[in-house]
Amino acid sequence: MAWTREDMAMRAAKELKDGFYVNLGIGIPTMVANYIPEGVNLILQSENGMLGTGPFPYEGEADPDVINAGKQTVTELPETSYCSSADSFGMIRGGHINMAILGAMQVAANGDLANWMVPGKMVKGPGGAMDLVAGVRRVVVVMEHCEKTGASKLVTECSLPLTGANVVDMVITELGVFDLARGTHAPALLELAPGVTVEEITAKTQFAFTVALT
Amino acid sequence: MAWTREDMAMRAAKELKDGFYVNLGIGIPTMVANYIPEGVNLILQSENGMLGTGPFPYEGEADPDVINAGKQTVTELPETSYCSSADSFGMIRGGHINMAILGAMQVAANGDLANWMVPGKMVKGPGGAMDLVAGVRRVVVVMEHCEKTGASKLVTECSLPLTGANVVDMVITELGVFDLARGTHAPALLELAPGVTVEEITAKTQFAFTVALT
Amino acid sequence: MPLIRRAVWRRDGEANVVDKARARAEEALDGLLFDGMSIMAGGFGICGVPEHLIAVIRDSGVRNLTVISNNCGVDGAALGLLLETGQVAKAISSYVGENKLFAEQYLTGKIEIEFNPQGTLAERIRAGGAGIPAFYTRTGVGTPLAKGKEERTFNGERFIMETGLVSDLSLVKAWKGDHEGNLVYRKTARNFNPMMATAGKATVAELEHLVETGTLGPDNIHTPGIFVDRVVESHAYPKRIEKLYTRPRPETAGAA
Amino acid sequence: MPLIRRAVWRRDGEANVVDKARARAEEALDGLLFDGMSIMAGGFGICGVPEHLIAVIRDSGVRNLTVISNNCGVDGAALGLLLETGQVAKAISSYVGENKLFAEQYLTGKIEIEFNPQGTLAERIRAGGAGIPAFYTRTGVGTPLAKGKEERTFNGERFIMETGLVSDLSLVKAWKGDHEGNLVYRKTARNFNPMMATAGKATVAELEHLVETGTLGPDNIHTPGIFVDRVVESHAYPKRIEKLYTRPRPETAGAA
Repeated sequence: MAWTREDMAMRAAKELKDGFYVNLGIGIPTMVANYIPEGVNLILQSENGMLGTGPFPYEGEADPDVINAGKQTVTELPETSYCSSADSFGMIRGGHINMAILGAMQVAANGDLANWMVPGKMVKGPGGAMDLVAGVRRVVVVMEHCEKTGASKLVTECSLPLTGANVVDMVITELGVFDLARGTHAPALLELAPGVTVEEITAKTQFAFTVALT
Repeated sequence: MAWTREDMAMRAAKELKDGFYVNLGIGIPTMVANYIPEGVNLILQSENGMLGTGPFPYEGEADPDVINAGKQTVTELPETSYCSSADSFGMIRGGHINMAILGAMQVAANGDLANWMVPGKMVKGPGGAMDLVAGVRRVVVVMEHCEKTGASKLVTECSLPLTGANVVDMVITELGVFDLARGTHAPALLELAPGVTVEEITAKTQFAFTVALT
Repeated sequence: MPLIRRAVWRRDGEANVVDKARARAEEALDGLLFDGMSIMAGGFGICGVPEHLIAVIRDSGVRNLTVISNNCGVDGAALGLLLETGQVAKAISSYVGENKLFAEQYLTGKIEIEFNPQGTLAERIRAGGAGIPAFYTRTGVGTPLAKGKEERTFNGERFIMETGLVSDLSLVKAWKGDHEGNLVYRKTARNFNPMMATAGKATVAELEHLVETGTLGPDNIHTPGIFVDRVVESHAYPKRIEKLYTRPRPETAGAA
Repeated sequence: MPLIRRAVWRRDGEANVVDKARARAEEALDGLLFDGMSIMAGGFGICGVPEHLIAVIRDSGVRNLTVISNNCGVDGAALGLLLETGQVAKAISSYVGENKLFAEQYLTGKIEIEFNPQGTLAERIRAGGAGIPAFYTRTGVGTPLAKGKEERTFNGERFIMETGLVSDLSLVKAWKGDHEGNLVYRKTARNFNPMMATAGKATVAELEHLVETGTLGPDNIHTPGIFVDRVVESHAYPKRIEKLYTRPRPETAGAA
């Protein structure tokens, strides 16, 4: 009854506005591109130096020199331009990207985000995530509500090393949507997935929140 | 008997080495390009964003979009590339230019240089001169030895606002050549123009110097 | 400003083009001007200057401007236009040597000038556009332009801190631009334009040629459209030359 | 290194070309390698990596290297080659997710990693090449990567100070290059290469195509020759793909 991965991507896509420049992370965020609403015209940025990222190539047409930040082969569009990593992160750090949609391991009530390492276990490095959460004007997280262990990923305080402090505007999980407002007010529950109750989402959410269903 | 302007340019040109990237200032420094020694292959930079500056165009062939830092029309060469002002000064500040040859109003014994303003009288602004003297590996000044009033321009201490502190490697005037070594040792007189005596140049030079004629 | 862009992902490369292009310079600046604003304008001397956009600013009568530009043009051209009308309160520039009116207004206290070394000015603008609030440079250390600036030593060498610069409006001049706002500059007319395009809260580009999106070559674009809000093609480009230098053609037109 | 360049002014555009090109990758690195040196290598994943030059470094046996690169390649390719041989003592990188050996050597303490956010790494390298010893960024504020770094407030916002990076040797991969060392990159293979070219005490470029000087187009050059000491054309480029993603061609090949 909770949202599927496709549903989550579709819900995130509703956050996109006409004229946006958008950076999409790996996983569900990448799928958001498949659900851009009609009438919303936007341009996708890949932080490895591509502005105007197109869809995956047709079979047999992949160009090894045209990849996105997830290292997946993609394609060029008429408006595409390439730039160096320094120029690309100038766009990001300088606040020129309207929205980033990305995954997370933990999100805290105050808008803190953790997604780059699990001490002693997983070392991948921050990649471009720290730059994105620090520089992009609006940051939307799309992730599973709980870990496989059942522990909530929406926490009072992140136990994992931070990617950014007070950076998350919104969290979308399979159970619902929270407005975090970068910690400027307490988390607010905006939406519930079909069949999910406030009781259920409260039980699976570590942080306290207000209910502001619309 | 002292050097002509052409002689001074010719003398400065002897400082150029094979493989150098060189920035030439306005006036006599520009003329240095006419006296590059045989076997010395170099590339001229104009700080407004041109690497590989060619000679003045033939009559009737000037391109308003191809100018040097003195705003004179110039020409392109096969190896020419254009860049932004930020990238151009990245070359300069980053130490990638081997030599700058420029004019000055005053040069002090410690390698200080003044050439951008006379308080209350002349306001032109620093242009690229401060960046050049701060960033270029070797700075050669070519200028008249004295002002029209007769006052020496080779001074104990600059009375005019500085362009750079401890930045001048060598000074060439119509009377001779001094090694300043950016103030790491006392000024040393290296050469005299034909017919000029140590007495004459001493009389016209405010700072003290050692004589190291070669 | 309305931001109108293209759909890029779903439509298999066949995007529904919407347009940053405006028909006239006045339209391109519509709603963007106000008294007391800061304006960056590209150009080196009179090369690569958004002259038609500057003329619109003159005609608008907007006042008390802070202009950020390497030069302030020359008498009667480029930003010189705004000096004549007394619209400029302050200039951040590196060089005013070819502008008598500028020097005169400065010496009589009618205009404030903040002199920046040319490379520092370029880097401050780049920093502003790239979200860098401050950086250190060796340029200007020990000079009057270091006055009031923090000095700091790295690896035994002295540096001063300079801050990033942004503008309320950046005006740039490009050779070619497309409907998405991708820009290409021509030769030394590039100069300050690329950085200024990134540092404006709004950025408007004056083009010699408006071209179809997709024709500029994705590896050759100097300013990506993300930095540009509107473009306008300006006709009538009999470009002027500030200092014409030539040499006689050799008698025997040999290898050259 | 011998620096051999062209005469440009006296000869009416007919320059006596001398050449930065070397015939083999070994020659291009001759005399430039030593134990304990720092090496920057361009590339994002296995895209835009100077792979032939890296193979020369592996074969040279030079040890105790500090490598500066966004990734360390993948197992068995790119900088992964130098991990296998234990030549790397330290890496400054943003991401090692696709390299098991790297992660393993890190977790067992065989290799030191300094993690940088990707944009901070890119900017540190640009700063190093542009003579900027330090700058401030909001990236990483409040995270473990801010530890030990100076924090400072500008306009009420928190920033941390990051320093410029240079290398003893920068290896870059370009699509085309000429005999003066002017370089053009292709599509997303550009990535870190342009900044690294500026930040090497010596810079060597591996080219897919060595072209005649004067054919690249002066407005289209990404890395001017001033930053490049030697170039070498490397043949045999069956480029690999790290993550091949495709979609089926539509049944009816319509407007796409």
